[in-house]
This record gives sequence, C-alpha cells and structure tokens, in this order.
Amino acid sequence: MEPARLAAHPVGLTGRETASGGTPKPMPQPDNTEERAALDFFARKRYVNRTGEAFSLDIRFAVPSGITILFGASGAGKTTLLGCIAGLAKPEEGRIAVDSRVLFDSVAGIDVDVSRRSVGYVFQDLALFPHLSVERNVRYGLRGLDEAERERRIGEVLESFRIAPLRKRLPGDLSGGERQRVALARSLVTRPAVLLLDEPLSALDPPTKARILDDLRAWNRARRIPILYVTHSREEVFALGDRVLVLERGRVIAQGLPQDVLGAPRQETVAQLAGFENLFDARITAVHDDLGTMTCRLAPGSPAAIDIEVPLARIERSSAVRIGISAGDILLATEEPRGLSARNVLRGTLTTLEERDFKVLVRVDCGVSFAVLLTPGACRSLELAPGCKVWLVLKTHSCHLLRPTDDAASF
Amino acid sequence: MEPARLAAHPVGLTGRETASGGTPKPMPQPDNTEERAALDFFARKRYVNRTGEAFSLDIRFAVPSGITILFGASGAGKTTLLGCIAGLAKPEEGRIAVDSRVLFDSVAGIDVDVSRRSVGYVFQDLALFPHLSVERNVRYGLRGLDEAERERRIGEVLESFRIAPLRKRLPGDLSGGERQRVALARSLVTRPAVLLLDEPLSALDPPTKARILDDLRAWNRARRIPILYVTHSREEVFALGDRVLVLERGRVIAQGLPQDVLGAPRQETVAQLAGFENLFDARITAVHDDLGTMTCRLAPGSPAAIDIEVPLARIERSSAVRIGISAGDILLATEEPRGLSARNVLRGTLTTLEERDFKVLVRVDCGVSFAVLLTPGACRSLELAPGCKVWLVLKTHSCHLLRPTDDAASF
Amino acid sequence: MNWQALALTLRLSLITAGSLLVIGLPLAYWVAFSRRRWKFLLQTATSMPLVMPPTVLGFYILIAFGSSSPLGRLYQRWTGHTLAFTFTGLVVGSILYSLPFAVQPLVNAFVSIDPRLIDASRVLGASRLRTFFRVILPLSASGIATTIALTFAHTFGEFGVVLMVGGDIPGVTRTISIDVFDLVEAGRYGQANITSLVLLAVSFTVLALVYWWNRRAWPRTPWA
Amino acid sequence: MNWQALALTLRLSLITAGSLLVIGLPLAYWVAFSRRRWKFLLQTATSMPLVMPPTVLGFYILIAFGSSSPLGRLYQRWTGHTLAFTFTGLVVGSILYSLPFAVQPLVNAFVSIDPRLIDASRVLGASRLRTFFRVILPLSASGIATTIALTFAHTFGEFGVVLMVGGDIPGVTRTISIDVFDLVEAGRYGQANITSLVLLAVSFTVLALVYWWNRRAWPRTPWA
Amino acid sequence: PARASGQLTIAAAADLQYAMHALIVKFERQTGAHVRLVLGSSGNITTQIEHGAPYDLFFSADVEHPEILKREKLIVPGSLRRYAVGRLVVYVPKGSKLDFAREGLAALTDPSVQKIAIANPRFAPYGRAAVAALRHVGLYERLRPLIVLGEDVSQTTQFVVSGNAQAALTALSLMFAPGTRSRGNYWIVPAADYPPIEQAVVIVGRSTEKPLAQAFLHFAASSEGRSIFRDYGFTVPAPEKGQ
Ligand SMILES: Nc1ncnc2c1ncn2[C@@H]1O[C@H](COP(=O)(O)OP(=O)(O)OP(=O)(O)O)[C@@H](O)[C@H]1O
Ligand SMILES: Nc1ncnc2c1ncn2[C@@H]1O[C@H](COP(=O)(O)OP(=O)(O)OP(=O)(O)O)[C@@H](O)[C@H]1O
Ligand SMILES: [Mg+2]
Ligand SMILES: [Mg+2]
Repeated sequence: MEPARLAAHPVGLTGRETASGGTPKPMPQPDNTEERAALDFFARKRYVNRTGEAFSLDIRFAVPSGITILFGASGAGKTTLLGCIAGLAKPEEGRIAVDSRVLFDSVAGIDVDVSRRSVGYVFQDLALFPHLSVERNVRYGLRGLDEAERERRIGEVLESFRIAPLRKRLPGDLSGGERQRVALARSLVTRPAVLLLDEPLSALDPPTKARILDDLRAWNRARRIPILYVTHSREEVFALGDRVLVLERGRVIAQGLPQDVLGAPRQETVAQLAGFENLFDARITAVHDDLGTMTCRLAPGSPAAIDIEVPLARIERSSAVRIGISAGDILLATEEPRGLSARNVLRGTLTTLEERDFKVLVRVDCGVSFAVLLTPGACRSLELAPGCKVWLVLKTHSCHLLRPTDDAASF
Repeated sequence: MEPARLAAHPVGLTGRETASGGTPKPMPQPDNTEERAALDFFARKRYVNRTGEAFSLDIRFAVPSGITILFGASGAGKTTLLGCIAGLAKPEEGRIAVDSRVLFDSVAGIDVDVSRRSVGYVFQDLALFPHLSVERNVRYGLRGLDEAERERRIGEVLESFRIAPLRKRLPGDLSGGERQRVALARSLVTRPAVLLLDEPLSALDPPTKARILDDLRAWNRARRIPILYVTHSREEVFALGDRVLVLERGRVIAQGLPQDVLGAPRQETVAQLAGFENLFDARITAVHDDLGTMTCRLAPGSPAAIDIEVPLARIERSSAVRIGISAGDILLATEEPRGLSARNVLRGTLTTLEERDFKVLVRVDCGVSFAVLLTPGACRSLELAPGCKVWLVLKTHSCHLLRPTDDAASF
Repeated sequence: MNWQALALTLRLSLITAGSLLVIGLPLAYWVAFSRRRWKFLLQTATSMPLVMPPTVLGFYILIAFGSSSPLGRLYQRWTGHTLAFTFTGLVVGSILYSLPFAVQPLVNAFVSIDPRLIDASRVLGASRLRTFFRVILPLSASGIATTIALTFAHTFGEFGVVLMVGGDIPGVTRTISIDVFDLVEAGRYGQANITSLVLLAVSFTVLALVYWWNRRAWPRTPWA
Repeated sequence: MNWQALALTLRLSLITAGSLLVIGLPLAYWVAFSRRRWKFLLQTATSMPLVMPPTVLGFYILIAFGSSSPLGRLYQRWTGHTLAFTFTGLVVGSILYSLPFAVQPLVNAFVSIDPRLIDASRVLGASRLRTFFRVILPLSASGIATTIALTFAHTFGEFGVVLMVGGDIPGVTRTISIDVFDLVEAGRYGQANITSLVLLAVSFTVLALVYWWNRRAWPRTPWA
Repeated sequence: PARASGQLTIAAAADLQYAMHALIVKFERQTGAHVRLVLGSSGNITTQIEHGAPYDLFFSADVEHPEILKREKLIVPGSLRRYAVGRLVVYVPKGSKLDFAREGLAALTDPSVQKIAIANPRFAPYGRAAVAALRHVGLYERLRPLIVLGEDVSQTTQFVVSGNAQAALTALSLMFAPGTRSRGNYWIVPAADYPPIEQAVVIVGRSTEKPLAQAFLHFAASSEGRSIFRDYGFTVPAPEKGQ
C-alpha cells in the first residue's frame, strides 16, 4: 500500500470555499502525533442463525493510517468487521493490531477489553444515549482531562459539526441528520487511535455532508490514524478514500486505490458496486499479442453479436468473460468518426434519452444496448433524439474484463 | 403543478438492463387503480423544547400522484411533515387530504385514526418489529385477504426486494441494508393510498439501490398514488422525482420539477443543497433589457472583480445578489475560443486538479476561483496541469441568480 | 404431607396469577400510555394492598364480603351465600392481595417498548387492540413472566388473607401455606420442614419454568 | 395512634428499601447480563422468600439467628446477643422477605435497555462500572422506582416476619403493622381503622412521590 | 347453604389442637360423623363467625370472645359453656441451668436469661396470665425489658425452640408437641399465681348441624372427654348443671 495519493491535496468539496458567510471552522488540531499508525487485521467469525444459515467472515488485510473505505453490498460483513475491531464481536480466530498494539490475538489469548481499545465508532444505528443531552453525549467519552480543556474540546467539536445550538437537547428531540452529527462528534472528541465510521453521513444533506467531509479530511491529515469508513456512496469513496477495500460475503474481493479498484474493477460485483452501467456476457474470439489486445464478442451466439477490442489479459481463447464499460467512458458522434486512435467504433440507433442530474443518459442499440452518459449541452448541440443514427467510440482501455463471480446476484 | 415529465419514460438505472444473470422481477402489479389520487397538505405545528427553543412547521402544498421528493437540510422538518400525514404528529392547525379523503382538518375537527389512514411509511429509523421474522414483519399489515393471496403478495414483495432468503430471520440478525429493504417491503405490501419514504435507501449499495429504484418507479407507474420521498441524494432526486419540494426551517422554499428547482435554484440554500459548486457574491452593474441580460460584477469591491453576463431578472441595478454556477456547466479551453455564442469567456490560471469519481475537478483562478468539472479524457487530451493558462466559457443561462437567504448557514 | 392442600394451593395460585394477568394488563396499559397527569396516583393506589398487614387486609376484605357491606349483600342476594369462606372468595382476596405485582412489572414493560414500534404497527393499519396483542404483549415477555412469577409465588405463600377470608376449611380454603403454618404452630417441626420443602420445590419448579420460558424470548443482543 | 411505631416502621422500610436496592442491583445485573445458562435458576431462587408464609419464613430466620445455628452463634459470640428481637434483625428479616421485589423489576429494566447503548458506552472507554452508573442505571429509572416502591410498601405492611423476628418490642421492633394487627386481634376496630388509614396515607404519600419522580424521567415518545 | 349432613366443622383456638385431635378421633369412631377442625386465634375466629364463617362449634381459648358472640346473638342461646382451664408453664431450652423447682419464677432473674417470651397480653389469655404471674412474684417490672411478645402461645414457644429466647411463659397444652418436647423442658407455674385461664365453647347460631354439635359438646363434657382435656394439659372444672 502506498500513502494516500488523493489526500495529498485535499481541498474542500463545496460551499466552504465560497464567499458565503462564515469562515471555515477547522477540526480541533491535536498536538501532532507523528508516529505512523497502522491497522493489521485478520479474523474469522461465523454467525449461525436459528434458521440454520451461516454467515462467515474471513478477512485479512493491513492498511496504513488514513481513510480506508469499506465498500460492499448490503450484508457483505462490513459492520461485522468493524465490530471485530471494536471488540464487540469476537472472532473465533484472528489477530487485530492497531499501530503495533495487539487488540486481539486468538493464538496468544489476547482480547483487550472494548473500553481500552481507544476506538472511535459511529454505529450504523448511532446509539446515542437517550437520557443525556447532546453536550453530555459528546462529553461522555472524555475523561482524565482538566475541566477547561474538556470544555474547549467539546465547544470545538460542537461548533465543527454545527450542533452547538442543540447542545441542551435530548437525542429524542433531534432530526435524523442532527443525530448523526452528534454521533460523529461524540466519537471524534475522544481522539481515538482508530476510527470506525459506519455510514456516518448517510442521513445528511449534500452541503452538510461536504462540510463534514472537509472536517474529516482535515482531521485525517492532522491525526494520521487508521480510519475505516463504510459507505455506499461512490462520491464519498472518491472524496475521502486513500484506499478501498471491497467486501463480498465476508471476504475481501478487491482492494487498492479508489480509481484502481472502482475505476477498473476486475470482478463483476465490484463493477456493479462501482456503477458500471454496461455489463455484457462475452467470449474471447481472438488474441492479438502483438497489438496488446484481444477481440471479444459481445452477446455471443445471438445474431446481433458484435466484436470489440479489449486489453490483452492472461486468458484463454474462447473463454466466457464479462465486459464492463462505464457509460461516461463512451463517446457519441452523429457523424462517422474518422482518423481516431480508438479501435472500437460501433454503429447504432439511439433508442431513449433520459435526463438525470445534469447529465443525459442515452441508450443506443448497436445489436446490444449501450448506455452512454452525455452532458445536456452536448445533447442539445448534437440535436439528439430517439431514432437518430449514431456512432459510439470506445477506447480499448475503457473496456474492463471482469472475472465472473459465482453468483451474479450478490445477496 | 404539471404531471411528471421525467417519469414519462422511466427506464431502469443500472445493472438491471444489462445481460447480468437474473431477469428483472417486477413489483406486484395491482388491479389498475385509475382514479387520480392527490395529496393536499396544509399544517402548522410547533415543537417547544425543554430548552425553550422552538421549531415550527408551516407548510402548504398540493401534489398530484407520483413521486414528490422532499429535499432539505438536516432538521428542516421533513420527518415532521411525514408524521403529520401519517397521523403520528398532530398539527395545531391544518388540513390534510389524500385523494379528496380528508385525513385531518382542524376546523372541521377531523382527525382520522393513524390505523385508518392507509399510509405506507418507511421510518427513518425503520422500526422493524424485533420479535417477528422478516416474513412476519412483512405480513403484519396484510389483513382481510385470503391466505393464498396473502402468500402470493408476500412472496412477490420478498422476491422483489431480494429478501426472500432472509424470510425466517429476526431483524436483529440482519445488516443495516437488509433491514431497510424489509421496512420497504413491509410498507409497500399493504398497497397504501399514500406512501411516505424517509430516506429508505440510504443504507443500500448502488446496485441494490438501482434495482429498488426501478421497482419503485414501476410501482409508481402502476399505482399512481402520491409518494413523498425524503432523500439527500441528488441522484435519487433526478432518478425518481416527478417533482421536488424543498424545505427549510419548516417552510417550503421551493417546489417544481427537479431540473427547475435544483437545476436553476433561485435560493442560495437550494443551490447549496443542489450542489452548486460555484457561488459568488455579486452586484448588478448594468441591465440590458434589449439583450435579455444583465451585467453582474463578481466579488465587487475587490481589485480582481470580474464582470459576467447573466439572464435578465426583475431586479434593481446595483442590488447585491448571489450567483450560482454548476461546475459541470462551465466549459474549459486551452486556446482562446472564438466565434462562440457564449458571452462569458474568462481567462484564468489552472490552480489545482483533483480526480473525483470518474470526473476531474479543476480550479481556475480568474480573479475569483471557479470550480470546473471535466471528464478524465478531456483532461488528458488537453494536457491540463496546474499553472496552465485556460479559458472558461459560461453560457449566460448557466449563471443562476439566487435570492440570498437570511442566514447562509442553514442550520 | 397434605396433598389436598397442595393441589388446592396450586389451583388457587394459577387462577389468581391468570386473573391478575387479565386484570393487570388493561390497568397497566392505562397507566403506561395514558396522558393524564394524575395517573401516577392510580399507580400508587394499586400498590396499596401491599402496605396493609395481610391479616388486617383480610379483615377488611371480610368486612367487604360480609352482610354489613352493600357489595357483600348484593353477592349474597345473588348467590345465596357469602363470598367469604369459599374458594371464590379466596381467589378474590388473593387477587386483591397480589394486585401490586400484577400492575407494576407490566407498566415497566410497556413503557420500555420503543414507541416507534407502536407507531409502526398503527401506521400498518393495526388497531390499538391488535397492536397490543401483536406488538406490545410479545415485547413485554419479561414483564409478563415477572408478573406471573410474582403473583403466583405471592399467592402460593399467601397466608394472612387466606386464613382470614378462607377460614382454613380443609379441601375448600385450606392452602398449603396454612398447613405449614399450622404445623409450625403445632410444633411439628419435622413435618413442617418437609411441607416447606415440598412447597419450595413445587413453586421453584413453576417459577423456574416461567423464567426459563422467558429466557428463550427473542434476544436483545445482536452480537454473538 | 402509635406514632413511635409509625416512625419505626418508616425507618425500617426506608432502610430495607435502600439496602435492597444496594443488594438487588448487582444481583439483577448478573441475572440480566450473565451468559450462564443456569442463571434463571438464581433468578428463581431470589423469588423463593415470596413462596413461604411470612410467619414460617420468620420462624426459619429465627432458627438461623438462634443459638442452634452456626451463623447465629457466631453473631452471638461477636455481639453478645442474638440478632432476633433487635432492629438490625428486623432489617435482615425484611430484606430477605422483600428480596424478590428488589431483583425482578431491576432485571426487567436491565434487559430492556438497548444493548447498543452499552456497546456505545464501552467503546467510548467507559468501564463496566461507569457504564452501569452512567447508562444502565439512569435508563432503568422505572425499574428502580418500582423496586423502591414495592420493597418499601412490602416492608411497611410487613407483619409475619417482623412479628416473628422482632418479638413486638415497643420502640425497637413494634411496627405499625403489628400495631394494627394487635388492635384488630384485640377487637379494637375503631382504633384499628384509624391506624390503618394513617398507615395507608403515609405509604400512599411515599409511593406517590416515588412514582411521581419516575414520571418525570426522560420521555420515550418523540412525538408531542 | 347445602352442606353434607353429618359433617361438623369445629373452630378451635390453637392451644387446643392436641386435645381436639384426640377428642375428634374418639368422637368420630363413636358416632361415625365426620369432623373438620379449623385452628386459629380466638380473635380471628370470632371475627370470622361475625362474618358468616361456616363453623358449628367454637372452642375459644378464653371466655371473652364467646361472650362477645353471645352479646351479638350469634350463638345458640345458652350454649356458652366453660369447658376447661388452661395452665401456664415456663418453657426453657434443653440444657438450661435454670432451677425453677427451687427458685420458682425468680429463676428468670438469672443473668443468662436475656429474653423472656410471653404471648401478647393485649389479646392472648396466656399473655395476661403470664403478666399476672410475674406480677404476683413481683418480678414484672424488673423483667419487663427482657420481655418479647409472641402473637400467640405457639409463637412464644417458638422463640425458645429457635434458640433466641431463654425462657417462654406458655401453655401446658403445647408441651405435647413433639418438636417442643424434644427441644426443651417445662415447669408448671402454680395455678394460684394467676387468675384461671378459663376457656369457653359455643355453638354457632347459624350452624346447620346443631344436634351433632350438641352431641360433640356432650362428648367433650363426658368423663371420657374431660380426661382427654386433662391429658393434654388442661384443668377441667366440675360439670355445670343443666348443660
Ligand atoms: N447476529 C447475527 N446472526 C446471524 N447473522 C447475522 C447476525 N448479524 C449479522 N448477520 C448476517 O451477517 C451478514 C453481515 O452482516 P453485516 O451487518 O456485517 O453486513 P453489512 O456489510 O454491514 O451490511 P449493510 O451494508 O447492509 O449494513 C449479513 O448477511 C447478516 O444477515
Ligand atoms: N420532539 C421534538 N421536540 C423538539 N424539537 C423537535 C422534536 N422533534 C424534532 N424536533 C426538531 O424539529 C426540527 C425538524 O425535525 P425533523 O425530524 O422533521 O427534521 P428532518 O427534516 O427530518 O431532518 P433530517 O434530515 O436530519 O432527518 C429539527 O430541528 C428537530 O431538532
Ligand atoms: Mg452494516
Ligand atoms: Mg428526518
């Protein structure tokens, strides 16, 4: 693993840098802890249900400090993994160390008590103390500090998460997003050695989310502790993640930099998670070692089958594969393009046109149906409408060969 | 209000249309209820806290059947609004009618019992019955049907939400996303007259979310009931919403079609919610009635102030305004563009370059700093790097005049 | 060992516990969910039988059953005999005596239910009654177990009220606890010990079953 | 009206209720949170004092206090007198007698706490003890109120055990309930009625205060 | 109220239980009738009869309670009768060094005696007798701090049985209990030291078995019955005329 590439120039997302009202409030900056913290994780854990089904987690990974995104379908085992680190779930077997401090080791018989693990954990269901005010919830984890310092820290974090006006309220009187911010504040204020965030921003509106992401990035820069961050939002992955860990059914199926893992997924499930709009069954029909490409037939067997060129891979001729192509990587032209470096130019008919969030999703039938993402401006200037004859241009490297997973439906 | 424009050709988002494994499973299709249902809402409600602060909701709106997105900052009153419709929160004053059936009327003294309102409600905190299996949770609301029909419906909905394998489990043994799907299934299976969804997909991974959005769209097409859908995800707004209602501090501050409201927001808070990356303080310096534009000085007062053209609006010369521009609406060129229809061409220096989720966010200093969104391909072909001299092209209609809100920080 | 008395006591305890559940549920429901400001007064009132010495309580119950009270007269006119010194009278007395244990644990169980679940049930079209039986009751398992256990045990060991109201008539109102009492009074300590042990064993078994059943209720800890 | 007895009873009830809270909390904690499969047996055992007729229970307590029991001898050697017929003895007897009410409501309160809150507390670095005092206890307010109310009331009306263990010594072990009983036995019904009323009034006030306090605990309904 | 005929329900004061058991066994054998025995304190039984208890006969431990019932006209007129006189004993645990044979009640002043149990004199006849006896020997005021009260004679005895009191002033009739006899010794207090503990019996007015009740009373007053009372610790007065 390399140190964070993205976090090297982390700039605020939105809103904050604008000229709007208040100045950005930085997260509390602790006395610089320069040592390099890291998380070394290995655990096996099984659940067996009343109904006899079993879920088993079997995960091994090591990450340096910084934000690691946990990505995976619902039920993949993300929360269970966090539970193992926090000491709330006990693996049958495993070894978990944070910054060379062993928290759990089934062989050595080490199982550090939950309360001594110095873990910051924002639960998926928050678990705010219903009988304590916002302020007292946040204060809960702060001990052994003199009163002034404690007040200072609490004041800072309440400001930072914009919940200072709610400080006297009970959690029952807060909205969902307000509660989420309190939970975040509560876990950060203790300055933990490892931070576990289970979808901490899911109930927040974009501007609030952006501001808190800024704060988290700043926090991460200042503290350099391992942070595991569960999210289903691709946006958050790219905005925050130094690296991604993709889980499926209790296993790590991919890990690395966000753009490597999600930008060029090698498993179908990852591709689905990453939002590859175009996924095709295909068969390798020719291998061109000299060109560094292979020819691949989409929808083999069907009369409408088409061939495209894909990057060379260690794979047998006539193997069944799957091809994933991001809708944003496909170029569309209304006149036949010439003199292009791209090898894949497909002719087709525009079938539907759908506006989405400042983008237009266009479907083009080239034998198989492709989804193509365009800007509204491009759409207008090309005067696209259903029925148009169009050409699609696919760069070879935009065609991702995916290992089919055992079962396409991942849950 | 007009009937849905987007839902006119609603096509699945991702994943489902691909050749991947399983065939799409449609939502249970009820006997066609053709009558036009509608929601007519007016309510005033106040919370006064122990701490003396008050929150007041004062909302009036009417929507036809179809999906209406509730959009608004954390604490804006979305959940409270849904509570009023469901009968869980009692307005001090108001009138709420679904499809001309009056559920609440403070003047007429009508307050239909919660259980008779035929409301489907997915709570923000789900509220699954912890002692009932998934299947029995889903069955809970189904009464007065013969056994076979009930089984059929349950089977269908469990399949549809991919929770059939979990049917015997208790909610405590489910992951967060699994729970969310159960809650959705439970509220849809009763075929309610109005559907209230409070962030029902926040804990789901993109492919699952896409599938469920497809199902919801199909459901919506088939049933034509009013659906209020709370979300913070812009993507969901555009994927689902026939219209949007933006709340702020218990008031409706904007409503209409998603692209009208979020694409051309007229309030700063809406702009923030909609994710306008560029927001500037500005002053009108000239009004060109003939051209249908006004000249607007960004960062007035500063030596680096720049002028841009914006669409004409009913506003006084030298008024202070705010201008919002979406980063995706700005074109970038490395050579000075000529012969363009666009009136705003700004010269600047590229300062930073940041990859994000298959997009690149570029910052350009033109006196004030602009955020510009590009595709990675464009970025590469233009050989962009910090320090480059570039030109920005802004179409007049991409510059949105915003009414400043009282307080920029909306919470 | 007086098996007849044991059987009688078991019957009395079970009927009393059952009746108290039936009486306690609506009472507790009201105390738990009513919005009245003075509801804590009713709650207090249900605890009052505890405060009286049992024989004194029995004495007052006897008076209430007697022909000098309107209630007693009404019953006598209706059935031809007094409630006192009958098994039914014993049941009534025991119910009064153990009332506090029936109400309080149920109230606690009810108030600790997440109100969102009740909302959810109502929104799903369930009436208050259905909500009660399908959500509130199952989620109050431990409160119900406690109510059954405490009322059963209290009646099983009941003595003062029973003696006064029942009149210690063999086969009709002589319970096992009176039997033990008589044995101790009579200085037959050996027999008293045996009877005490049987009494303990029987009620231990019953209570253990109740708590064991409750132990198998749905689990609250999501972590294995 | 025997004010001395009333004061004595108040003192006894308060001390008993307080002691039982102190004893009941750890016991209930263990029953609620232990993973032992047989914990329901302990739970059952704590209910056993209820099952014995109070005078019989008192008799056995008396034997345990007496010179024939090792415990009793130890105490006698240590203090020079028997535990019986002293206020301390009365407290011990009352504690045993009301034990079931101390444990069960607390167990119920504990098990109904969302375990995630306990997890949250532990993750935030709180020891089990701190978690207990800062999270579990405050969230068990209604269970605690019930425990206090029931143990207080039960001791207030306590009679069989007190009589047996205390020996009815004025100012030392003569409680107000014995006083009422004596009055009834002696056929002084007028005085008995007055004393009963005072007894009811005093305990009603105390319990009403307890329940009223509990009523003001943090609210569970998010909807106004 | 319908009750199986030939069934007699007798309510008796607790101190009578051994005597009553013996009487009933004999009576049943002779008449073939069935008799149920209900034990309780005289006060309780009186209250119960006042409220309609289905008792036929009431053997009290005193005369006051039957008199109350008589005043309230709840008994068969003329059925009140004194049937026995109770006797007070001092009961001490086995191995007690107290020598009552030599010192009489004064032995209670021994420093080893820390607690003396008596029945509650407010309503228990033996309690009143105990106080009278102690007064008679002039020790009441001195021993008063040591006195603990039992609700009835049985409890008074139990204070000694359990090893918490060093002496109890109780009824001779209880000394026939196996558990009591095996755990202690007793000394009979001279009858002259206290007013006689007269005990009376009545037939309850609403009894449905009056002839059988009469028969039982006859049997109790017969020489066989009287000897049973004597055997179980009572003095029996000469038969009254006309009953
Ligand atoms: N106590 C339990 N008993 C049995 N199975 C369980 C238990 N807890 C969780 N599971 C199962 O283990 C799997 C992993 O659950 P986990 O909560 O870790 O998923 P997740 O990745 O966090 O999912 P989500 O994104 O939906 O929150 C799921 O299939 C779930 O059903
Ligand atoms: N019981 C209550 N007492 C006082 N204030 C309350 C209560 N419930 C909610 N509020 C306040 O009312 C406002 C609206 O709450 P609501 O839950 O409707 O917000 P929301 O729009 O759903 O927010 P979110 O997106 O965070 O869920 C918030 O400021 C909240 O703090
Ligand atoms: Mg999870
Ligand atoms: Mg909400």
